Amino acid sequence: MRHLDPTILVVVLGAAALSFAQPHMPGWVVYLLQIAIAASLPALGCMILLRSGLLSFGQGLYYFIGAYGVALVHAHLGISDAFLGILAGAAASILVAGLVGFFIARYRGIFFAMLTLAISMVVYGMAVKMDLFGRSDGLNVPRLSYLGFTPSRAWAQTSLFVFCVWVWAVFGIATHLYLRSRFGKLLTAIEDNETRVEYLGWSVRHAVHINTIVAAVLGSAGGALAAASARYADPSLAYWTTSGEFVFIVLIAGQANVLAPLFGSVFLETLRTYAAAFFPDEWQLVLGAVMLAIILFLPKGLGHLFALAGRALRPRRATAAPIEEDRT
Amino acid sequence: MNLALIILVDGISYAGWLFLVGIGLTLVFGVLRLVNIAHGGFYAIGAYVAAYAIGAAASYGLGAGPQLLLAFAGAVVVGGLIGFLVERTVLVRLYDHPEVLVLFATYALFLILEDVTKLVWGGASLYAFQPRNAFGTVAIGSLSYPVYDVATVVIAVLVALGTWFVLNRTRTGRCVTAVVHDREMSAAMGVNVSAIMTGTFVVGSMLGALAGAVTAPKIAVSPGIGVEVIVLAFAVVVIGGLGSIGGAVVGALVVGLARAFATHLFPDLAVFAVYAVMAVVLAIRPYGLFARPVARKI
Amino acid sequence: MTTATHRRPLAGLCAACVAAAPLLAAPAMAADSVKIGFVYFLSGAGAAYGSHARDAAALMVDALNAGEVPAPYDTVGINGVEIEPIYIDEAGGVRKQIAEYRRLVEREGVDMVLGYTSSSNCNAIAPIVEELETLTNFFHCGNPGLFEEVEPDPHYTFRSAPMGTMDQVALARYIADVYPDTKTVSGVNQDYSWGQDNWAEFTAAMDALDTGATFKNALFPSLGAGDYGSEISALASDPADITFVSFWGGDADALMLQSAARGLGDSTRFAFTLGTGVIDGLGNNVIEGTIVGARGPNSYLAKETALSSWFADAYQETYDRYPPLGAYVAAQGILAIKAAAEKAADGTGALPETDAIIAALEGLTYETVNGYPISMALHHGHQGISDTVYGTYTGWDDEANAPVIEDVKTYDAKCVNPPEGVKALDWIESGFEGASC
Amino acid sequence: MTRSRPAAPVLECRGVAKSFGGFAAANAIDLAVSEGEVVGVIGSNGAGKTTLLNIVSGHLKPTKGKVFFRGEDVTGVPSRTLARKGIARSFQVPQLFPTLSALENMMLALSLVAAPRKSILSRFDDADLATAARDALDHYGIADCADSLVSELPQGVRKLLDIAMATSAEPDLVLLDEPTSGVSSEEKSDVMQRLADRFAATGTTVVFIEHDMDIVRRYASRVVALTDGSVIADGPPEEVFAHATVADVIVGEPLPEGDA
Repeated sequence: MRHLDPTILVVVLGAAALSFAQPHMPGWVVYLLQIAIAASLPALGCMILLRSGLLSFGQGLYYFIGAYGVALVHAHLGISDAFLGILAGAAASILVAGLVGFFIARYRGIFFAMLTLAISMVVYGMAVKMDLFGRSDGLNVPRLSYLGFTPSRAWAQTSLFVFCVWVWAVFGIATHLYLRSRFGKLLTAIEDNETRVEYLGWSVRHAVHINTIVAAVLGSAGGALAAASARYADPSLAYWTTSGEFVFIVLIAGQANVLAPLFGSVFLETLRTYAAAFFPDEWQLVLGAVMLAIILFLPKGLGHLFALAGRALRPRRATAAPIEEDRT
Repeated sequence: MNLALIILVDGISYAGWLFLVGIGLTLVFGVLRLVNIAHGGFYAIGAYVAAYAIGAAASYGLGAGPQLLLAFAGAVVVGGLIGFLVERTVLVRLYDHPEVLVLFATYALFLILEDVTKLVWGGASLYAFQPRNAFGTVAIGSLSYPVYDVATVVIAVLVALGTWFVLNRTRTGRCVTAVVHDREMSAAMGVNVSAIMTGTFVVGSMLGALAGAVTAPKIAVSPGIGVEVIVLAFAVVVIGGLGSIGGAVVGALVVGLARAFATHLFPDLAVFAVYAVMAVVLAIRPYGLFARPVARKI
Repeated sequence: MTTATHRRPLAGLCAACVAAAPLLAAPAMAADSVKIGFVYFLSGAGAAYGSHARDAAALMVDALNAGEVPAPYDTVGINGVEIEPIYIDEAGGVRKQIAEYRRLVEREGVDMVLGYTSSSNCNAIAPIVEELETLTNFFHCGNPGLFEEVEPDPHYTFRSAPMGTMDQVALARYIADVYPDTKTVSGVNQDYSWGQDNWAEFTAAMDALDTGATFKNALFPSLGAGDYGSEISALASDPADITFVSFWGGDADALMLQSAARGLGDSTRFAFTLGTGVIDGLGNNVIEGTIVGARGPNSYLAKETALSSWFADAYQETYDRYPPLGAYVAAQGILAIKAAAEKAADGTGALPETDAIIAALEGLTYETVNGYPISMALHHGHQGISDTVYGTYTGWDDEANAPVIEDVKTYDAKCVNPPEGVKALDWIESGFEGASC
Repeated sequence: MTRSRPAAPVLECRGVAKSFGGFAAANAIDLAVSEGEVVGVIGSNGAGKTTLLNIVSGHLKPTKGKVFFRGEDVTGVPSRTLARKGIARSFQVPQLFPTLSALENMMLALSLVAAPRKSILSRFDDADLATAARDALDHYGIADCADSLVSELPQGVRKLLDIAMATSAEPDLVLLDEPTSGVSSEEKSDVMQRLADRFAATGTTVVFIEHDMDIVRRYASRVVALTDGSVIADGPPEEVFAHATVADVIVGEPLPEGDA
């Protein structure tokens, strides 16, 4: 109450700045940012699961659900509303994660990773078979409308970009509040000592279950944005490499703050696009080499660079801003 | 020939291959606690080296047997060398870090190895099928199977027995088992943990390359062959229990039989079968069929 | 990369740097060249196929720029304007492909894009093509759904490659013509949309032709499965007269190899819709008696003309091998654009406006490197059709060092492609209403 | 929340037994603890003391028998539910959150077990919560260590913090597993005195396991002696210590190593 939370301030100002900057950005950059924003949400889901020490290799499942939320609401109800699409995906992912959570909430470590991977691969295996999901060819997504407002073709990209940015802002701020709440601290405490958490009157399993659902909703929101941006949804969204990418985004950027996955995601998309442009035959090699370099030389992620820079600046600012509640 | 027998034979034949593909992965996990995604890269390198060696040997007029020996030896040597380099230059710096970092390091290595094989051998397919065809076929029931495929199962059994023998009947093997059990304690007891870890990774890489070499004569060796293998190998060792040799045998049999069963009776579900079995096994036995659960501390 | 020589690892890397160099500079619009983005699979399983396509594209670009291609393509470049190629890898998933496409158009400022093999990439890119208003020719994906459902009203989107439907229908007709005693048919197809659709079209075509054939095994191994032991056992223990296969790339080679080793050729006759690709890799190890197609009348099924002979010779000379079918379709994609642009230019010496090229391309019939002209006859002139050819591989001619393909049958384009305005599968199920054979 | 019914004892175990495989860790234990009692549980290693505590605190389900808390059957009820009903527990090895500071540990305890459930989404980083946590630490005299990371704290402070967290919701029944183990002998009586003062002030019922017989003698109002999973003596300290077997087997035994 005393101070405005710096993270919230940065998110709101950043979203506003990006919204106004959009008309001055080339289309391919806009698309790249949209895809990065979309991918950062399931990565944020990975991050909040990692707060409890849980590594999910199945966030792609919710990316898939979110994307198909938009695609199927259009294909079967004829509605192309962005908000409704997001809500449909979120509702479906709450349902799925609610069920899946009963199975996975008792798993830890590599077994949590394996089971989430297996479940999402089962869904992938089904989706490539089912006409409902367009099989491996996927489904196309139309230009979206926003609560009855249908932007003209010239404004479609701007509208979608602004929508993506502010959806991220809402989910980013919500997640920030979630993580700085007592429940957020409880999640961190689970990795530290499950026994003590249980003796403090809270069920670790329920907490993990709830957190799984929250992460699922984040994943599905990202999926909806990805489908709206690419105007396409296909089963590869649930493939294990997609899920792996989300974890990697968190590794790149660290877990200090909800903004970290966004930076990680933008970095990864930029890296991929330049690697593909400069080395059409060897872009995977370049991508792999940079990944490896980050892991070897910045094991705490690129976010650690910010932390190091911040530490270097701190002595000069005697009256520092309120302490960040999220610890690295 | 009745269907059950056909499914059994197909399942076992496929299981032999799956075991060869999975054994290196499970060995490395057991000792290094590391899910090695680069395993698929070693598989591909093994296949390429073998295809190249078979071509080279054939051009010198060597027969099918020497061609294969040269191919397997070449793949194992190259795989081992690259494994050694990778462990010494990359992995060794990461053992203090969280497991997931090492996992992604191996993923990065996989991407690099993929493109390196493409740079060395180009995008077009290589072929090395002559030695497989040279051995002819054998009839099992009413169907004929290549002798080479039967031999693959034999190689898988030999590798399984060999691994078992080394781990259980030799001094080195006992050191490895000790490291698996408790790394710190083994170090305290004078086991050279670092050497054991390097050695295991090298052996794991060799086994991955060997699996590729054994497969090379059955396929068109082309880009991307390592990707599918990762997921399959993964499923096999997870079902059996990560780090358990016996588990890899059982996992290979379960997946092999499931696939053969699905192909013959529910061909639409063949792809899906592997992941479904994996999910069901994990949901019932989180640690896989064979690995012991780690005791939870209080 | 502009010199079409053998690609060596390091040479490739350097060439990549050189090709990328203009990217570092501000994207300049050079009026004295036509910038074309070429998108082929350069990594992953598709590379076994895409690498040939890129080789052919590089060869064609060099030859066109040098004015070495025979008539009717003997002008330099495209209507006298040199082609400046940019190569892009099609691997990496649809969201990456859209990013790459946007970068090609919005950053590199390409005049047109040629490429895309995967039907999911074509489906995903098509709406973006119309949005970015850049002429794009899908050189090879073959799913009828592209114009039937995804982009029913195309303007900038073209597909010079005939649909896959043609392969299935022609094969069914070929079986009815050449192997009329066929009583039973099985199928092995990769487990994704392409394989599933091909099997559906083929079985529908067999039914529509009243062949009386019944269907046995319909197997769907995963892409890149590598081992087909169970599938071969299933096929061998209950053999059908004909076994339909729509595999491509390394999977097709592996299935053929493993089937040959187990003598499956004795109990069933294979029909590979992309069979010439298997011959490319395996030569005389292909099972004799296998029915082969080439995604159109390409490769060994091409007709000898001055243009087709030039292409086969030039490819052989540059890459030391007979051109695989991927090479043919890549070359075709470029010729479609060249023919349209030169028609639109009508004698003037510059690159016409995009809309003029589009107008010329709609409904255009142009000569191709396989000797069979392609007509942009369907979907308001945006979808190509051509005659097609099937044959039966009967052995290897050591003297000519070439496969012997007998019982070669040619089917008229209008006999194996649906008429305008009718969906492919509906057309087959209607008993080929309106087909002229 | 739970209305006290004076008729029923705070804790009652009826025939509680637990076996692991073939080994009987607890054998038909009967025990009733009344409001305000401070019960010391003694016994040699493996006598079943911690098993008893694990059963009462809901960590283990008894093989046989029943546990009642204020007359309510709580057999097999999980520890988290018991914690909310008013049974708190500390551990032989302190169960803390090692990556957090002592203050944050306490804040977390307060926000989890002591605060109403609906406040879980309110801000953790809150001045009032921090003040309350500081006060709670102060009750046990460890407020000075508030800002140190748990991993940097001496063992005695850790034990106190463990107990402070367990008791943050002012429970009706406190179970302490060897509150002074690992604490240096100089600190021991200091730690026990703080605890005794604190529990006397709140009138809390306490059951504690202890190896140091001097401490038991000084602070327990009643002593229960276990051998081989059974109660062999139960009564005022002097009476129990006079019991022949207790004197021979338990008191005569030197303190286990590492406990000093």
